[in-house]
Amino acid sequence: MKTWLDSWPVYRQLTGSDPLGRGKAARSKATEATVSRTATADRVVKSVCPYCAVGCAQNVYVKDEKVVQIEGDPDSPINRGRLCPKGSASKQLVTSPTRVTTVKYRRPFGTEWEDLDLDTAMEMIADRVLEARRKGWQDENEGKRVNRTMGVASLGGATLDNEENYLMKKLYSAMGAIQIENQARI
Amino acid sequence: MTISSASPAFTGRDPENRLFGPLPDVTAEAGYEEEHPKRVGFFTDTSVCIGCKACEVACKEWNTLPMDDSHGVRDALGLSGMSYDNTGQLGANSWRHVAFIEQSRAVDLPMPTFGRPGDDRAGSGPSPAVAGDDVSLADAQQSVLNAEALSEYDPQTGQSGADKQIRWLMSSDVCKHCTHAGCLDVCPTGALFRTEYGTVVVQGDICNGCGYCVAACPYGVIDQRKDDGRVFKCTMCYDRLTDGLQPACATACPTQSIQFGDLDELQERADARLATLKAQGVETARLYGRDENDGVGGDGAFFLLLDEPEVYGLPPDPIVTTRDLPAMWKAAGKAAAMMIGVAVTAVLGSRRR
Amino acid sequence: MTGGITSPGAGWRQADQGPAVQQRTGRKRRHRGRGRHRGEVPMVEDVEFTSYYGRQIVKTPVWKSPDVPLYLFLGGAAGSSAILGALADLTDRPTLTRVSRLTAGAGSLASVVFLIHDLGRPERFLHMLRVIKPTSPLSIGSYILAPFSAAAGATAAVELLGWFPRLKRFGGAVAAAFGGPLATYTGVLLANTAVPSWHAPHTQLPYVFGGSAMAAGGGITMAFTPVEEAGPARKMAITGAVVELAAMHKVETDHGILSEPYHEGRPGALMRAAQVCTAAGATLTAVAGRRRWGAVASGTLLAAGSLLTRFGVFEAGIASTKDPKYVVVPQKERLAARQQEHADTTTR
Amino acid sequence: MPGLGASFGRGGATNFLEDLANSDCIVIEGSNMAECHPVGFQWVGEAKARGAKIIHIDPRFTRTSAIADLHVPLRIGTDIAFLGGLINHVLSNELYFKEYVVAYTNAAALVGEEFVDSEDLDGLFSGFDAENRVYDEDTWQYEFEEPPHSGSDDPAEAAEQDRLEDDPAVKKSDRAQAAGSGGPPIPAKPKRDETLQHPRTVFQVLKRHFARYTPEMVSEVCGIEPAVFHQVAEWVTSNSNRDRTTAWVYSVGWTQHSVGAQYIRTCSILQTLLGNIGRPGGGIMALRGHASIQGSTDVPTLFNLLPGYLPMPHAHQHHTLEEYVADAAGKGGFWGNKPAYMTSLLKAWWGDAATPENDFAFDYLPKIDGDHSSYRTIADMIKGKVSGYFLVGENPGVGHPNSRMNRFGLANLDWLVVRDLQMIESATFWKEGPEHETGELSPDTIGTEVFFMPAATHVEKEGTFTQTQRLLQWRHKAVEPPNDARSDLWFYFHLGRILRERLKDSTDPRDRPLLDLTWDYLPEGEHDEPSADLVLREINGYGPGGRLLNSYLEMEDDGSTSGGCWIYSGVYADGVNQSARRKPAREQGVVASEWGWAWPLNRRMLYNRASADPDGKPWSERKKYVWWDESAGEWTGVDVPDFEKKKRPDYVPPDGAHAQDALAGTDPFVMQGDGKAWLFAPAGVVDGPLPTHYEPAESVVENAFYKQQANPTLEMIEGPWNRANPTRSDVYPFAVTTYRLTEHHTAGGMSRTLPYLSELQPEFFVEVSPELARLRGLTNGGFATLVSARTAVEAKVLVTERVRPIKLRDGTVVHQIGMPYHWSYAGISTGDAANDLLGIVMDPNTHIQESKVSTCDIVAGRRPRGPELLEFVEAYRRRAGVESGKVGVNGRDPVAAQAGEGSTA
Repeated sequence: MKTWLDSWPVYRQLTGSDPLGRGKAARSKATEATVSRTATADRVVKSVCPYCAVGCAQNVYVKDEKVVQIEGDPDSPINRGRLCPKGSASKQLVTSPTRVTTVKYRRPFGTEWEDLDLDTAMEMIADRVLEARRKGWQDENEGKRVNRTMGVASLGGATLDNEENYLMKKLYSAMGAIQIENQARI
Repeated sequence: MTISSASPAFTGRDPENRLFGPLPDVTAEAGYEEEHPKRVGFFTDTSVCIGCKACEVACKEWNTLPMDDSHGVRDALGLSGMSYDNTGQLGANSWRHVAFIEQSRAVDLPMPTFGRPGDDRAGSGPSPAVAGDDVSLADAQQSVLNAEALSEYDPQTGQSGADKQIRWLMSSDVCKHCTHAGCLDVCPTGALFRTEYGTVVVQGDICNGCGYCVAACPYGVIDQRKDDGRVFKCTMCYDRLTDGLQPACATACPTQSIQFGDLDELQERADARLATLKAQGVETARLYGRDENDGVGGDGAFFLLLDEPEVYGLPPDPIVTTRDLPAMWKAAGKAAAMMIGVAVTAVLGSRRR
Repeated sequence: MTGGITSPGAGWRQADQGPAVQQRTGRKRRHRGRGRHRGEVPMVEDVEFTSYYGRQIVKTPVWKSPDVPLYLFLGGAAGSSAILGALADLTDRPTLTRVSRLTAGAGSLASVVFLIHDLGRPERFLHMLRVIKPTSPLSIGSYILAPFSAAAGATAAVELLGWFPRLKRFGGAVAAAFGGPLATYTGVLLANTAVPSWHAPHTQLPYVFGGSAMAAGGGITMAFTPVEEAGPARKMAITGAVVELAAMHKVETDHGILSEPYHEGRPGALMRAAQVCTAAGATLTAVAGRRRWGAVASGTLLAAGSLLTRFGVFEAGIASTKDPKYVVVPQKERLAARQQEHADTTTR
Repeated sequence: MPGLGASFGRGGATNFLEDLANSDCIVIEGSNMAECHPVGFQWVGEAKARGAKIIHIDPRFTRTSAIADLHVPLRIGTDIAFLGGLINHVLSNELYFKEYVVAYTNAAALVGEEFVDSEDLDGLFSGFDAENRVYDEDTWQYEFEEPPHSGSDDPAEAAEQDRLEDDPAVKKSDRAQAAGSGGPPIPAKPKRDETLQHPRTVFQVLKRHFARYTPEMVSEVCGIEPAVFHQVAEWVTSNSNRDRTTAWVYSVGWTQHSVGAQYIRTCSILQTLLGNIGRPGGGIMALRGHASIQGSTDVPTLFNLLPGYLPMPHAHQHHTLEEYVADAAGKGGFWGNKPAYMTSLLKAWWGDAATPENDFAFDYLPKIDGDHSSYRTIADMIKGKVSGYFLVGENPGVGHPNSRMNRFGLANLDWLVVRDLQMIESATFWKEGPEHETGELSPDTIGTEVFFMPAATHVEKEGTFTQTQRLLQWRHKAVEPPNDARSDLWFYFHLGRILRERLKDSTDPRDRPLLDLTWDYLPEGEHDEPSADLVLREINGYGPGGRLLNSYLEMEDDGSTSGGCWIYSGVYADGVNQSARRKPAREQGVVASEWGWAWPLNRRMLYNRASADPDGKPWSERKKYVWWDESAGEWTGVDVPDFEKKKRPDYVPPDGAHAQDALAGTDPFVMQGDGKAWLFAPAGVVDGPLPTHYEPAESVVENAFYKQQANPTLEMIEGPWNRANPTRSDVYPFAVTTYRLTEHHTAGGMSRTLPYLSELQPEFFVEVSPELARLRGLTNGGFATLVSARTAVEAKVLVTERVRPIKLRDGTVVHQIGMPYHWSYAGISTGDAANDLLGIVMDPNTHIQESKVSTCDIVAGRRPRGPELLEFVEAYRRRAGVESGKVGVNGRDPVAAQAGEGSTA
């Protein structure tokens, strides 16, 4: 009975320290159970913002293998835990419902996207790279040895890691592709 | 203790300032025992705001608020035409709102005079006796302030060319978490309540969408989300506070325009900042919501502004409506008595058939 | 565009054009307060201000129309009817008693329906009884409305069904006890807000609503009661109408710029119509209230007048939220007056 | 970037963001720092709170200007005139830092007798080849102390090398950018006159060159009142001396011009004269626009570079490894070790297959022989010369100038692979876009096969970004990417794996480079994700026995070491991933050296030897940073010295010394052949040894300095889809500039798709002054149409005094329009694409386009829809006397298409 009555805020008003019912007496069950997403995260992973080049350090909170919060890392000497609106939106960047997470394929002269298996897509791309490489191959140009292909070109964005850029340049150079460019030019 | 006897709302006797006036410990007044945390708040120093809106996004990310347009219409988009402000106002979906005000004035004075080229006014800084380690290096660099620069310091104003000054005021508005909060006072369900941190928060599991708080807020902060029915506003990240974190907006703010902390400490900081600006000749600087003698007993979130409050869309002298409530109850009581009187007179004054 | 700013170090003007559709209110306004405050409050000659792109400062109440004006009207009519019903019962006016009880019962139930319908989460109506807050007119109102509607509703039901005659009297008395507060608390409900033109007349609105309630309750019961038994109803109606008109006049004239919305636009038209109906209804009651057609016509006019008053007051408040001048000008005057006062005391 | 590289020896920002707090004056020019780098801007705020003066020089009054003490609204594209004016002011009033200038710059060097300045040739320097529109740099050389060294002892071969340097094909291939780490090569040290009096000293040449850049001239060209100019000059010069320092901050507001590299050169000259380089609170802060732009040039995916700014081998010059490294043979400075860096790179790539016998597989590398940069490639695509294209996190259909031309390029490919997070415009060009509206493109005519490959976000993969101050920071992986989304590392690793499997039985020599590639990155996990850590180790490099190198100083040219990017060598020093260090800032010194890792060798401030005087003592107590500790016999300070630790300040190189040994103890610019900062660039900048004001390619004003209107060497791409607006045309009478907003990111793929960012800037708009609004009847919030010779776009209008017309001395009023470029048709927040309006002309040094200034017309109302749009734009072209811009099928040149050019697919 006491417990039941105690769950009625009016009773708490009448008996407690908050007669006007504006504070302690008015607290709800959900309020009492309040807990921060940061407190229940399984782990905090150290990362870096992908937008501009200031290089703000980020803390990525992960719960059940989902990103639940991204915010500035206060340890960083550069951003001291702060983020701009884009950096602050980077959780949305990761969890966006409009993100496309499966392979899409448009056949020549096609009018719609089609679905494609990832492995199949990789094999098809490899076929096309070899063919384009062959088609555009030059042993020489204007009498000078060039051993390259003009059939394959590439343009990368500047959210590529150093490691990715390195592997790209290495692979492209080995296959003889030279028209390899990056956002850095823009 | 009964409610009516305890209630200054009915009696009008309010020696403890429960309805109006300065209230040193609002948290205790709300029933929290001695051990409660100190009251926390925001000090928003608009003189260093760069209008980046990180506060708005960080707030929405943390609180998962819906997208809306400058009139608060959910899931709508459209250019407002109000400088760079496409948020428009505080509301159910926007708990931080950065205002943008463009102003200009002609400069009819000649440019300030300056010394002959080659004049070297520098090199007068004191050199620390021992300067080998990092700290003293930083100190040495910090110790030589450019006095001339400080005297001409005018935040958010750029002399643009020789003839014109342009001022682009930017200010991040937020719920004021008033000492005397109209929304909280009028809420009939207890959905709005004061937390142990002295902040004012809506309990989503309680609110029944009566909308009274919307009409009662003198700042026009709280609003109803139409499709949901309930009202929403800034919680000062109540959940984060329970984890010892700062609110999302203050955490993100790149220039520390939004500062979070214990209210008394923030007030001290703000007073010092105002004094500095005044000393530098920034006559338009003033604190807003800092004064505990104002109409709401002072704000938990207060501001340093560079122009009149209404220029930013803020009321110049807000007063919590509850201040006048005893008078209203009295009038209502009298009017009700009058009704009885009239009815009795009417009945007694009519001949019975 | 060139509206100056009254800050120290002025000369700033707003550099942007503002949105094409929205007009900035940077107009000069002369305070024309003729109320009793005159003389106490130093005159502020010119109040100029620049708003934020003409945007409103306080929020427009989300209360829906016609739900809330109807609630105000029905609650008022029911409240005054309940009082009349109890007194008629005591003085043995069976028809008047019956009509009054039915009016109170129907009115109270309908008003509860409208109140619940206005909630964003109607299923949580009972949360209204979760706390009791003297600082919240709606909380107190809930504790008035709940017993009133229970009592009035039960009394009306019993009246219709003819059971438990003794309980009937008790129920009627309970309803009558809560009837007055129900009719006048709604004035506090509106006044205890930041809505400028509701808050300013905060001591007058309860009288407006009380008077209006009597006019409506009297009018309605008069229309349904044989003229020979309806004397009290007529008297209450006429007195109510006079109170309503008198109080409303003060609302419309005492508050300077904040009285303005009661004159202008749609709320102004509603108020004028209300006054015409109420005045005509009262006059007609006096002149022809003792005739059947007269009772019906004047009762209808009085009820309509009361209804229009509720709509008018409601909409005037709404209008006062939409233009920032209603927030800024009075507040700046207040500030200036305070500074003046401060200056006076310090120079003394 | 060549502007900085040619001046100081490295292309990176000289200082770091946090150091801005130590500035006494900060000039932000060519950057809108508060809007584009808000979090970095906190350090400007810090400086301001300490009393620093903040000056913002920008055509528009922005959120940066609002915080600045002074906003200088100069006319778009006139920064060289303004900075030149400051240089003239400094020189003619003797306000330069004399001891610094004499000791640390090439001011005292003598320029050869053949050099003729642009002052005497009306805007051209000596050596201009009008036919090829390139300079022969021979006449710009120093007068040498001794006969020039050469890679070869044989004079005939040296002459041959020289000749090759001047081959237009070599020049077009962007040699300048190779100065990213290591200044341009010079054959020997110059003669010097330490009194600076000799008329051919760099100092005197400089004085004469800038004599015409008077405050009045600045006023006429830039539209800045002399009083404002003097205010800037006063603040900058009074805050540049032993005790005080001034920092300059720039960004793409400088690089995206047809004379972009020279903008940076002008600033470099000024900052060098003022003695602000290599000192705390000084320097030139280059703000990169994206997470790893700096990284993308250090480890380049650029056609002309190999990792570490080693040039891509050129077909006309580099037939062998020996020829490739020849220019380093006689060289002073750290470039002297080029053979070691290159050999280590080849060993990293081809491992055991790279042997001394096969020239360390040097011949495996493909060779370039011209300009293969992005826009050329797009033009080639339209001509059907390119079969396949990879777009990896890039959206040229929105983000590149003349995006219309870019879309035509995509429409003529055989296949396209797009790797991105969202369905961006460059992936949907075949079914949507402005050209579908006008009927110029349709799915029926586009044979391009498109693969959209979902990418992983930054939290779904690990690796390093190199941010704007050359700092590498390791990101740990937080979660697995969803569904088919994969890292780019995964994609390229597995593509390589599949290609190698396909070719494993090949005997074709052209497949050897692929088959011999070291390609073992231990894929693991459910997705077979290759190890980014192993890649970083490879980049760092290994010594004998698989020991990780501690620094590039350990690299050898005999094949005993490997290393994928020599400037990053040391990131795995002591076998520890230094870039993953996250020691909290509050637990370490002001420089925070234990947070991440900066190249080179964790030096946070470059050239910091210059923070001490020639004797090695700090210039002042207040500005001490790195100094010589006589008792310890080494350099010390708060940062890692950017100098050989044990080299005494009084060290004088012996005759015949090589590489770093050839630099004296007073040569702080260790990557330069002569150890000095270059006021005059005898090499390394292709459009002149000194900066000169030219009007933009599209300008509404005549060049007031010289007859030469625009950069004589600027690069253009011809075609119906890239018509140029005639200069000073009444038909296109207004100047327009493009820029970003805080609330969006570049082409919008990472911001217009997100609700919280979209709502903050929901629609494409342009900013105009009230004067222009009146002139053209534009209303705030209404629509306007902007027209160029390329196309027309519509935008909402913001009328604001923050944009102001510039009144020139002759009374001409130049109206300027501001146009953010984030929008296109996809995503949540949409609008026309600003970049559709722009044409492509490029800086000859960098091949970066001039997107910061062009011309257009603006009229009230919305643009015509459908085919009417084409007629509308064509009518403008006719009026302006511009060739027709009508295109054939898929955007091909109508004439060329008739002749059978173009994709056959």
